[in-house]
Amino acid sequence: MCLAIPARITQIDAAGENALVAIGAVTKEISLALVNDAAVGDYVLVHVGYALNKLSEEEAEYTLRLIEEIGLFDEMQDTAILASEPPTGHQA
Amino acid sequence: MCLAIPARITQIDAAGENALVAIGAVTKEISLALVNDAAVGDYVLVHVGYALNKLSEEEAEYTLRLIEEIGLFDEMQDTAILASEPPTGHQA
Amino acid sequence: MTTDRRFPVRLDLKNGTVDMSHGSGGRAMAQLIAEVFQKYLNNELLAQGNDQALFMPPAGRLVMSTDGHVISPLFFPGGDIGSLAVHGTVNDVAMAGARPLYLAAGFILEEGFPLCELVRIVESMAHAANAAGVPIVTGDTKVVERGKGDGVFITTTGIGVVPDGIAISGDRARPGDAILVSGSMGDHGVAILSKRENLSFGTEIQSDSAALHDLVAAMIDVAPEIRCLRDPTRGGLATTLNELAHQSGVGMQIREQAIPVRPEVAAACELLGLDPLYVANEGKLVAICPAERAEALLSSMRAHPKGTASAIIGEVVEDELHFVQMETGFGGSRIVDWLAGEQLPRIC
Amino acid sequence: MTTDRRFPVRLDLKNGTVDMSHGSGGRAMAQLIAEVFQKYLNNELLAQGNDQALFMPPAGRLVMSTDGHVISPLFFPGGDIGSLAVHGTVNDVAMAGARPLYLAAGFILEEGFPLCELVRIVESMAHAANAAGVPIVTGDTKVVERGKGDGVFITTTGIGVVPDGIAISGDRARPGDAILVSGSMGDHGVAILSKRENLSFGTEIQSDSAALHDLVAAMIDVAPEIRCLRDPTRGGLATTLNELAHQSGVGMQIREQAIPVRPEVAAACELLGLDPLYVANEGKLVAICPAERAEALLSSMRAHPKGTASAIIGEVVEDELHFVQMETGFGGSRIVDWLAGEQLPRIC
Amino acid sequence: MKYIDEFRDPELARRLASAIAAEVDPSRDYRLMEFCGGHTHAIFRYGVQHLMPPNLRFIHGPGCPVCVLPMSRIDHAIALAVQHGVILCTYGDLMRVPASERRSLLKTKAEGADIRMVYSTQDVLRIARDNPSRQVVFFAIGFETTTPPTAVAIKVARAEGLQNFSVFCNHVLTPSALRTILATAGPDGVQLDGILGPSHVSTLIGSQPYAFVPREYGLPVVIAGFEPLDVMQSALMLVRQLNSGRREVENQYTRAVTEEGNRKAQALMAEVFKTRERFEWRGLGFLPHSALELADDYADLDAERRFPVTLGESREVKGCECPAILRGVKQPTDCKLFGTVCIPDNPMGSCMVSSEGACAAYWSYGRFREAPAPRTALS
Amino acid sequence: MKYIDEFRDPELARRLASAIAAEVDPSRDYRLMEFCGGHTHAIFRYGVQHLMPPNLRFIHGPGCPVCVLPMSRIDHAIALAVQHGVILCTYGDLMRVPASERRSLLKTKAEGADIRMVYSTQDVLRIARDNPSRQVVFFAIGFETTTPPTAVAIKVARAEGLQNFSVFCNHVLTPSALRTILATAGPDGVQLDGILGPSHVSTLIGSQPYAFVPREYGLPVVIAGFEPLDVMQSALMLVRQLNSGRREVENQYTRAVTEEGNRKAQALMAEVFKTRERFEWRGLGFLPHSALELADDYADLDAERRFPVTLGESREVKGCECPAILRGVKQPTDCKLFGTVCIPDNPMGSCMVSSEGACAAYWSYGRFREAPAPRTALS
Ligand code: SF4
Ligand code: SF4
Ligand SMILES: [Mg+2]
Ligand SMILES: [Mg+2]
Ligand SMILES: [Mg+2]
Ligand SMILES: [Mg+2]
Ligand SMILES: [Mg+2]
Ligand SMILES: [Mg+2]
Ligand SMILES: [Mg+2]
Ligand SMILES: [Mg+2]
Ligand SMILES: [Mg+2]
Ligand SMILES: [Mg+2]
Repeated sequence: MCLAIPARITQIDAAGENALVAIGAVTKEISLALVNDAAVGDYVLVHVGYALNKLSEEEAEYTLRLIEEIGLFDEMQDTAILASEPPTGHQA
Repeated sequence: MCLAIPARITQIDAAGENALVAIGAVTKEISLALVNDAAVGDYVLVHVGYALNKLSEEEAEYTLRLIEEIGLFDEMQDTAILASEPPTGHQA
Repeated sequence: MTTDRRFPVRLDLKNGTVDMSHGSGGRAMAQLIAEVFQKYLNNELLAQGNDQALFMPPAGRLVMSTDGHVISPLFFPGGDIGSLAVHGTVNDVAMAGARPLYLAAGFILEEGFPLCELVRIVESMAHAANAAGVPIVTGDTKVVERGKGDGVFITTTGIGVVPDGIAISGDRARPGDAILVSGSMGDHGVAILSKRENLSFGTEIQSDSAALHDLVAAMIDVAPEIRCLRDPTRGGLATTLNELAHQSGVGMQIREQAIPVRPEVAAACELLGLDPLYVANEGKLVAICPAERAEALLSSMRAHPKGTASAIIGEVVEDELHFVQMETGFGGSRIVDWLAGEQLPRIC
Repeated sequence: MTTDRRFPVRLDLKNGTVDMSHGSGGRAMAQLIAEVFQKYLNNELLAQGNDQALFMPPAGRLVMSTDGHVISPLFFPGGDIGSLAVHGTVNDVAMAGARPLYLAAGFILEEGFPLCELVRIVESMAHAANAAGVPIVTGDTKVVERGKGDGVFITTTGIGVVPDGIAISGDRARPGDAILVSGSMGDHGVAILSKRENLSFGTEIQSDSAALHDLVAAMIDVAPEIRCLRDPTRGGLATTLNELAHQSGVGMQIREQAIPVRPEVAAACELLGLDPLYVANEGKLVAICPAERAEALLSSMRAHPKGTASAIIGEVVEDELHFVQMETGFGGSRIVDWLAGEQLPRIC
Repeated sequence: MKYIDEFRDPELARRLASAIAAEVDPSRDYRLMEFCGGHTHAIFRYGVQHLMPPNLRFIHGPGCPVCVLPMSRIDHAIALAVQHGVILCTYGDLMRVPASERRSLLKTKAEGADIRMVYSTQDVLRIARDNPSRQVVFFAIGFETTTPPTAVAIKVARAEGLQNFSVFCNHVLTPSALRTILATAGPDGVQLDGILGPSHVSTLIGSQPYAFVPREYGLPVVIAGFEPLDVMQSALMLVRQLNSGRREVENQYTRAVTEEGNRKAQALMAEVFKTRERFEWRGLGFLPHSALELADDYADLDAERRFPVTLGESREVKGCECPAILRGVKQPTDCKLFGTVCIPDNPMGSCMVSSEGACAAYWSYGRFREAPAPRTALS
Repeated sequence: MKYIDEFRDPELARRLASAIAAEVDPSRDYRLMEFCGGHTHAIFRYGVQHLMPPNLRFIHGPGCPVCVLPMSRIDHAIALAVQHGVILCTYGDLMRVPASERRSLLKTKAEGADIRMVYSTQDVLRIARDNPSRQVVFFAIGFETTTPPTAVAIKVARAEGLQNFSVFCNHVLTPSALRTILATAGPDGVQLDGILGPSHVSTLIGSQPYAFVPREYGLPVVIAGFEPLDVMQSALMLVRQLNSGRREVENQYTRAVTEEGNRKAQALMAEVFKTRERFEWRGLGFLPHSALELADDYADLDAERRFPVTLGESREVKGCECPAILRGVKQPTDCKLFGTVCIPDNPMGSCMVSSEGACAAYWSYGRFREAPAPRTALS
């Protein structure tokens, strides 16, 4: 029910109301009625034909780095240093 | 469009509105709204689900006798006597 | 009943209805097949459980024929879409003089169709197939949304083997040949019409729906020279004769008074303004054979329970225009044309 | 064009529509058959013009299979209901290891269906049948009232001959056997979905609809020991494996990462919340063969243009519960159940 | 079937044929117009013309309600179904009648309009009761035979308070058409020696309305039943009138027709309908007082008022000779379209639609006249 | 697919699994409620539980909108479709949910009601525009994720003046359900050590609304994405909070969730909806201020007001343990109907319908736990 997936905006119509988004090689027309300032190239979370929110690429990368480092940390056993810094604007 | 066929009334409903008629071994429910005094046993002309008129059996027999006699007349060449008398109430 | 581990809950065959999942390819469809189709149609080849049936055919030429069945109403006096779907294809196979071997059946079900009616239909198919000795060896089920179908459509395909020495085809009629029918015309169509909502009338007439392969076997036994066989279904006798006349490049001359028509059928046709020659049959055949074999053939047909009212109704003539002409019962003469337009929709 | 004396006026194939008279059995139906079906499907057996086709089969065991086609939309990327109706049945015949010989086709047309679309479909069938070398030798046409059908339904039935020494059946899988697929999963279903009004999305994905009998011929050449073949259509790979597991009384163990899925198909499935393992294919097959022949079989499949992306995806295991289990790409393990409910209505 | 089979007896037909052959004056023509399509149908189906001497010729009249309905009325009915989305109910005969732009009710239905064939006006009432949220329009057509059943339905609908029932009225009056035929007969029109008068129409209106024919036009009339022996006997009666110089209204169909007709039905029609100022007939043009519409008291059930439609100009098919055929001045074979583009499967004019239409009857039953005589291989 | 595939990486999963295994305190339990069905689905589909140490157990929460909808609301929707003949539009998940008397929307559709699956509220608007003579009702359901699209449709319908569009509103509020779970947790209820907080709901409402959880109930919360690595990382974050004695709201799903959420969508919801006094949740009973209805300004678009219905008493299936499962106090296998009469093809309760329901996920993906370990013939 709450299925939503990340998609990249490839086109925005003149009125700024609808966008074409790409999920891999698949494209879909969605409504931008729920988001502000979406721009071509942005990633948004798509749910039942609407962009719910913009997706932060920096945060996504940061999360992945964290996970990778957890692994490294794990493998290095006792090393407690986290190399990754949270992106600016990282929020709770 | 003006297809109508002779059928014998076999049943009349309590209200006298509808009848079951028989055409040979086939039965059909029809409306009696257009005829007066129809009784079980009467022949009626059935058209688009309605009895249009009662059919005179006497007249029918008379017509057939006439035709038969025409033939006889023809075969007897010059005999001009018609044996059949019109039924009482023969009209037009 | 053994329980199938795949289906913890049995189908509700009393109150249940078909839904889209029964055509999904998934568990629900497998269950419908197991608890309805395989249960009633039950035979060795169907039990192979594959998407195809495998068998060793007898030696000889084969024929293959297919017919969709979309009749309305589904249940009618003298049969239902299930028995009709068996007879209709068995007959088309038999009309080559063939012995029918196997049937395949494809079902297109409408969402919401009551399972109890489906069971009645499949049971009836099973009964008809058993009676004919022609098992339904493979099948398919599709479901369409409500309003995209009409309860159930059944397409059956049959194969059969043609005995050596038999050459029956619609293009083999020759001037001088005799034209025979195996019984009264129009019973099926009139039985269907009697149940149509807007036309309904009372009659004892039953559809003549029947498998004719045994009659055909008896006929070719006596008269292997038979030239043409065809079952006068949609379009009736009139259209079938026109088809054969066209195919063989001949004309036909028939006698109205020789054509068997039941009085009830004649009466119903009067009531509805129809001509019995155009009304469908599902258990009758037209045969054309050399004139000198006509009487022998007629006797063999009359001796068979499905041909007791057989008659010689006319002869093949030369006619460049391929007209079917009829001496009317009244003493006149007229053309008997192909059926024009639709006389009776959804009769088979 | 020669004119047929029966039909003074040619059908209006550009602007005309199907009406009830085209299923009446009369002149209008004869004309539709002549000017559409016979014209495009044109072959010697069909030209016999009878209600059945007569032929001499090659020696050997035969298979027979039937499938109704009710797909919506009728035209889709990579095919249409016409080509699908040919491929669908050719494949079911081929899945016995058989060489398909002939097809029969039953059409159920909806009143009002544009004749120009019917012509497109019949042309496409003719093209697919010619390409496959499997002629449509007999047929049938019915017409149903508007709102009782959905444009056109096509039921095809095929027969084929099984080479000596081949024994392929869904009940022959044995623990230890290898499980192969002939290419990427889900292309057909995703192509159909992309054209559904409420779901439409943009994609280059085409239906994989194709006749696989030549691939099968190449496969049995190399590995006549193949145990099972099945085309994972409705219900997808997941359901087909469950069917085979049930039929053979075994379990299966597959590896998600070994199963070919195109990135576009994966993306569309994410968008719609679907699992590609349940999405239909119309030009792929699942094969099960003894483990020691798996690599040879795989090579032969990959060498064939319709099997370039073939893969070994798992093995048959002993399992009293007949579960299909999968090692997920993520590293976990889960059951792969039969399709429940209807994932994608009217996909074939 | 009683009172049907007897009137199709071949032996009696032979006798009647001999009598007619014996009685006709070989030096003159007997050009008899059978007014009704019912007669036309019987003549062709049973091969009656075949049994007549060469100088007795049946001329097909305008008495086919489907044939005389102008195209504009079919266009109007289509507009009702399409523009208002009503359930349009009609007798099956109308489905294939050509409308403008190669349309028909059948095609309109195939395209999705809700058009239903009914057998009886009682079916229409049932449909209206079963579909309270839909408007149901009865496309009423026919002569006086078919008019009273429409009147009954209208009265029932009123009594039941059926809000969703209305009638698109196309009932026409037989005597008016007959008068027009006769008024235009003569050197430029059809040449007639006598009239086979309407059969079932007369059961309703009686024989009296034809009195003007001998009186004003000096032609004999015999009201004739629809069975083939009826037609033959009536022909003989006309021959005898003509031979003896009588010019009267005679009644062959006495088993069903009286002088005054069905008074109950007449009263019903008078209550429910009123005469239109004028109405168009295919072939005959706009005829005054020749058709019915709903009486003022029932005007709310008039579909023409309830559902206004936008109509283009109706255009008859070029080359169709229906108008001349309906006036009796041409035969189907005089039409270039007959059997070339116009056949019952592809009718270009209304006369090729109804089995009572001259063109359809001629095509379906009569083409043997064009065929070479059959040669049997044995004979 | 970017930002999807990366979060399903098996190598990273292995690393996370090792880290969790290394960090859990073997002497205690980690009973983590994954609030959302999206989490449940991921856990089963990817086999996440498999990768956890035995003392870390996921407990399925009530965060499946289909699961928590009480039967009476499905009955109500069916009544709308049947009693008013409307076009009822709904998301596909709802079609098979059991209603009273073994009915469902699917069966009702099969019986002829006009019930249509839609992918988006934009489809509903299109259907309404395309069918001006029909009433179109959107059966709206969902948590805060799915609510804003309904709000947009309502505003568009108002702006366009669509007279035939209305909404049967069943949107519910996540924090209210969470509060109820926690209020009843403890010795008699579910025993929990931490919460995997909603994923996409939180993109809308932000992380702030969960502050009451640590504050009032002393439990840690980690807002967790729906990909399997998200779930695993969040589990690790909860383990760490628990091990270190912290009780905070943390956000694992930072790529989509901020503290304040989507202000634009929140404003829209606030304009179009108002909070209901109370609303029934399956399993949780009537919860105060737990659901939305249309605000007074939009009350004319409220299908409940526009189309009054007659409803019988709704009766849950006897034996169905959905309520207890939704509260986290029972597992699917505790239900006697599980896998006997209740399977996804024949769901007896809502938890067997949605692929996010615990019973459905457990049946479809998890039955291997019941199967004997597979023995391959080769190994
Ligand atoms: S043949 Fe056709 S076109 Fe010619 S007059 Fe008759 S109906 Fe009209
Ligand atoms: S298994 Fe079925 S009946 Fe039992 S709790 Fe789950 S949904 Fe309810
Ligand atoms: Mg056939
Ligand atoms: Mg047949
Ligand atoms: Mg046949
Ligand atoms: Mg199949
Ligand atoms: Mg239907
Ligand atoms: Mg098949
Ligand atoms: Mg197939
Ligand atoms: Mg298959
Ligand atoms: Mg056929
Ligand atoms: Mg349709």
